[in-house]
Amino acid sequence: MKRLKIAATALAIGAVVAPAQAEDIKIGVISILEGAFASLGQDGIRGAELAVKEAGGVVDGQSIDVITMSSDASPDSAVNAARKLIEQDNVDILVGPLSGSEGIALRDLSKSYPDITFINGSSAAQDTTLRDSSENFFRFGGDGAQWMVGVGQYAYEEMGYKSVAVVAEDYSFPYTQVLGFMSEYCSAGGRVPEKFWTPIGNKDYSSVVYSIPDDVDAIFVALGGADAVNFLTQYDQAGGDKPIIGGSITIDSSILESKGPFKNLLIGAPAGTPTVSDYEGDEWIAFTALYNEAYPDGFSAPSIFAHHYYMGAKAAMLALDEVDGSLDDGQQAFRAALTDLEFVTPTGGTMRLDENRNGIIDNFVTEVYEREDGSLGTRVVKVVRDVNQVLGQDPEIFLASGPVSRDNPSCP
Amino acid sequence: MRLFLIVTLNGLTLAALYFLAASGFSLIFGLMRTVNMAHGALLLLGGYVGYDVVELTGSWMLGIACGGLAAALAGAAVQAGILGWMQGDELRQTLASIAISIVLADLMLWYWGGITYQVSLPDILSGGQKLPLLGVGYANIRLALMAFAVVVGVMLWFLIQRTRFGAVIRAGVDDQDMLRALGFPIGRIFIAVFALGSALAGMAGVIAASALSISPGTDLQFLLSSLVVVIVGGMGSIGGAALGALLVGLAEQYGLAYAPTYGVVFTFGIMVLILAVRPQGLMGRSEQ
Amino acid sequence: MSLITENAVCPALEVQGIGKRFGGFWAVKDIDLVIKQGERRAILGPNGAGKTSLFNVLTGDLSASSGQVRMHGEDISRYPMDKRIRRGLRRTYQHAHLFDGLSVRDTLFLAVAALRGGWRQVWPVSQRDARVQQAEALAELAGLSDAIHRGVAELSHGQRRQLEIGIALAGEPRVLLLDEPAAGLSPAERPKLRELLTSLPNHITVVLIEHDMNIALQTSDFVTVLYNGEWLADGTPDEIVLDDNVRRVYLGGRDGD
Amino acid sequence: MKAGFLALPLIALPFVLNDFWLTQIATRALILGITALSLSFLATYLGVVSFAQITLAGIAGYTIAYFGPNTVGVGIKLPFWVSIPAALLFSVTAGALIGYIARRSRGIYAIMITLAIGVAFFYFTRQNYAVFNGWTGFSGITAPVVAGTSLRDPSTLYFLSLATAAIAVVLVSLFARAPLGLAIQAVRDAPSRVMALGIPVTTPVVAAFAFSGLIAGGGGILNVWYQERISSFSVGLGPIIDVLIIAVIGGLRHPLGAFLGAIVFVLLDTFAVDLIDRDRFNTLIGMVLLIIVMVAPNGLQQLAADAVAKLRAKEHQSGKSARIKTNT
Repeated sequence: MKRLKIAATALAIGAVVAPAQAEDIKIGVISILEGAFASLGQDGIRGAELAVKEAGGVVDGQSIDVITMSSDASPDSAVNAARKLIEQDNVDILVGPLSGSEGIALRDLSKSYPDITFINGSSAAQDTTLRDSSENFFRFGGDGAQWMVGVGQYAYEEMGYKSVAVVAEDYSFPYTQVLGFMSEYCSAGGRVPEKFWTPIGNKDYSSVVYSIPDDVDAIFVALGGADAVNFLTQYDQAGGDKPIIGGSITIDSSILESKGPFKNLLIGAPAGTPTVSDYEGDEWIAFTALYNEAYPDGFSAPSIFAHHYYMGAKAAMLALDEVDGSLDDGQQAFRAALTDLEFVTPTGGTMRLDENRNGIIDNFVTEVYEREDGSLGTRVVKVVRDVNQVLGQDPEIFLASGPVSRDNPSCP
Repeated sequence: MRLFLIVTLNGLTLAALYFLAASGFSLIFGLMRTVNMAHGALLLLGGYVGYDVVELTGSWMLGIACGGLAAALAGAAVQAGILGWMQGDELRQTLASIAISIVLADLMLWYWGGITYQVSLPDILSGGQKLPLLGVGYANIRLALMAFAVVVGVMLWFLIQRTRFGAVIRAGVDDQDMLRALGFPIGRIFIAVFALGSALAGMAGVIAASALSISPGTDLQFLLSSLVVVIVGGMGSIGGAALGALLVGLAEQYGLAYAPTYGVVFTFGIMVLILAVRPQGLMGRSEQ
Repeated sequence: MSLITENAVCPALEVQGIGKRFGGFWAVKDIDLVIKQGERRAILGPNGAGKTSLFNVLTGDLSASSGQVRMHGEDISRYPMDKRIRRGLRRTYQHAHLFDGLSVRDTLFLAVAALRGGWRQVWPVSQRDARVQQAEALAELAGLSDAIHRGVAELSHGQRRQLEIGIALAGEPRVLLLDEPAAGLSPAERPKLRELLTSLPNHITVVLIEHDMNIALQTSDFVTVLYNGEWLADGTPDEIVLDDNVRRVYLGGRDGD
Repeated sequence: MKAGFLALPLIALPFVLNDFWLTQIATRALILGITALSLSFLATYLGVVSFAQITLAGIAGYTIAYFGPNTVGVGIKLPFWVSIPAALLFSVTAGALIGYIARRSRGIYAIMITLAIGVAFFYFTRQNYAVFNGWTGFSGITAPVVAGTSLRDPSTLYFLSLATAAIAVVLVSLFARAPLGLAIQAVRDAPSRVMALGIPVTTPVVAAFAFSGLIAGGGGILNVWYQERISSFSVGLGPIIDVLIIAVIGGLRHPLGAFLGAIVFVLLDTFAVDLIDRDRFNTLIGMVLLIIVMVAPNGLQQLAADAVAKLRAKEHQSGKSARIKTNT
């Protein structure tokens, strides 16, 4: 039906602006719009649309058509969504997906569609670009390990935590986050005696709560959404008083704006993240204003997902502008433009890519504070600019330490 | 040893929550042989409504009542409008209730969004206290869970064993045709029982939202746990549901504490094992 | 291994002290029977006399609470049902659960294949297969030739009883237990059944539970009467009709006509 | 005659459809249909609704992934003429094992024990990294290249799926008429009576599940080539429910019902998002499913068959009813 309507509308308008219509550029956006991640996924879509809106929805006289498609967090559904966008909706550029395993799936898929350009949304698996990278898959953002840079050192040196227990979900994204935290924390001299890998979607963490050793100084929590809420509540109720160190999606605006008494636990907690809701930088304030204006029903500030989908779509718009909207010749010129692109991000740094087409990013160490109205926000305690994917280490040594897993890295 | 005792206590309190969630499922299953796959969705609905009411009025009890009422109305509508028309066709009912749960979940996502909700507790239940003996802090709400489970269990037992309505239900579990032949308005009885089972689910939803939290996906988790609890325990038996809840709650907590990697697999492994040996569940009566 | 000498010495069925208890209630108590090879024996008794329970214990549908069963001299008391069946013991069921989704021929084929082997075959059998031929012969024997391709669900009540007998005759039955084969049959169907019973080959021993006195007395050589789960009387049909005990409890004082 | 009527358009499809319609709709429907057929086979002939068919398909799929080329560095590479039989062997063996475990379960209990097996397998694949590579699973799986053509080629994969589907349908109808197939149906109708024939009930049940494992395994192999990946998500609750939906809306009474259900499901799954505002497509999917369940108790296949029969009856009767009208 909708297709018919679009066709009818196109025909009607066609008489007036026919040339522009004929050469529409289509951008497909894949995000999770169902299930537990739905509200995060919606914010991702907002980010991508915002970048297009910002450019007026037009590049060099060609209108930009954004087509969204939902996945359900599974790699299979992300691949199906991408295939439909490419083969049925004829998109030229894909932005997405949201989660790590989906990202690896689309990276693999991109090799079957050399004429389409894939730009990562917010998925942050390390291997998406580090190992087996694909010529037409770009990530204008970091991976989960990059997102933790600065926190390990801060926790050891500034906060004085000598030993930390880890509570994290049992899959690849938290593994990567733990790697980012530990590689810095362990080399600073800290120890991680115990790691608790819990199944995603776990409801009742009480037995984990009581298993946390008494002699650690803090708990590093890399849980997302409802899992973080459940763990923190139960830890609080059990009278737990160890300080918390947060993963990137443990402390995000989507969590801070959830309802419930557990939030007091988070006040003062440091975390690593590429996205800070209350960042005072001029670019971020302007970005937030733009976001709030466009989406009054969105979060009070863009989430990590809106931010990253925005950067992906923004890169596409800028590169399109550079090549005057031309995607001829298998998008070669467009991709060259993407590869050489440098732009100022909403966080004030300069986004550019490394040789694997992975972003060199700004990362923040933040802490949670209570606003005057009682709501929670995060503020920046440290900015680390120009974080690359090997975390500043020698690439060969970094690669040799192997892919992330439950036991890699380790410093008990 | 201390950890073992605490984990056991955790298992018991979780079992209490699972029992609350599964009791309504068991009731409906027991009388009508309806596998209500929308049970989780009704539970989530109750939780959301309960949250809104508590936020609006500040009364936790009112939140529980309204959560139960909302789920009861929805449940009655589902039985009267859809499932009742295919009574006796278990597979079709299963499928229809899956469809209903897909629609309900999507509509709830639309209305309440994807964020996580926690119901604020009344003062008496919030916070925790030092357990004597074990010397650790323990959440009041979790201790209260066990009391709720006992109260609900006893009330259900009384309803089923000691009231006229219960006698009708018991007769129906054994022989629906006989009940129909005796001239009972079986359609209306089914709607009433469905509403009652849904009300239990809705109230459990508010309690789950208070003790843990609710978000999209909670519906599936509680549906799965209720299925395991009821099937392992034996259908239509309140005692069976209690036993099943104990097994599942303890298995889950021991798994989480001592074998985190394969803990979840154990729960379902236990279910497979029990059903392989006793196809009708632990307390269920053989159908042959 | 000569069947004839064996049979000459041993009765077809020798039942000693058989009993079946449900809780505190004895459905069958302390029954002794000796049934000769090739005999036609009727077992009579009012409802609740324990006739079907006796069959259930003999075939292994239920385990005996006491006593012993020998068939052609072999103690089969502890054999599972399928082993007794392979030894040649067959029965029909009063309230038959037949395979409603299969045809008459497929049902009989399966009965033949179960005994002759080959039911595990995973590809279809040819029309000329010996077991198919045998199934068709059984259908003819049971008077179901016309209905052979019909689904079991479509059969009339009488045809279902005939199919029961057809199933029981598959393989090489030596002892046939028939549980009220005439129950529920229309008057028109009864003579056909009687004909079928009398046409059974002589080497098959037949034990018959029957309510219809006419069929029972006309098709049997010898009659045993049970009452309340216990033995009441034995005798030829003529003796039984005149037996005072039997007349009192079973015929209810009504004169045999 | 009837088969040719059906086969010709199916063979012509690759020459008519673009790659999207051919692969994403037609091939995907065939593959899902094959897996759903393994479910409707059990439901029709054994009378057991199994939620473990995705598990069986997944076992075959994981075998192909583990013993084939992949990009995750887990597994041993074997030639496809070894890995394909191995995949089918594993799915058949797993089917037999599930059948043995569930041999005494009927009705709702059979649903539950198979559901428990399916969910346990799902969590196991998610947690186990040594064999199943956990959450992420296997990606970058490429289909074998035979005579210079990749089996993943759109029309090659389509014809392969079509052939597999046809073989599966033929196998089901042959097996249903075989002695063991008859024994399976006999168990469905009256298990105790099967024992009274001297046939142990366990064997037909185990055989039925093993056979369903063969069909599901075929679907699982094709699926892993089609998706070029497999992970814990591929054997989760979502796909389990999907296959059940397909089998039931298609109708359990005829092998072709599974494929009819698969076409409807794939169209709905792919285009619901276009029909309705992009946010609420799950409501639409749920509603359509509900309506199908309500108006077509025996599935779409039966609905279509009834409609044809009614149409014919109407043609017959139109003359009669006209006469009756003049009488009144």
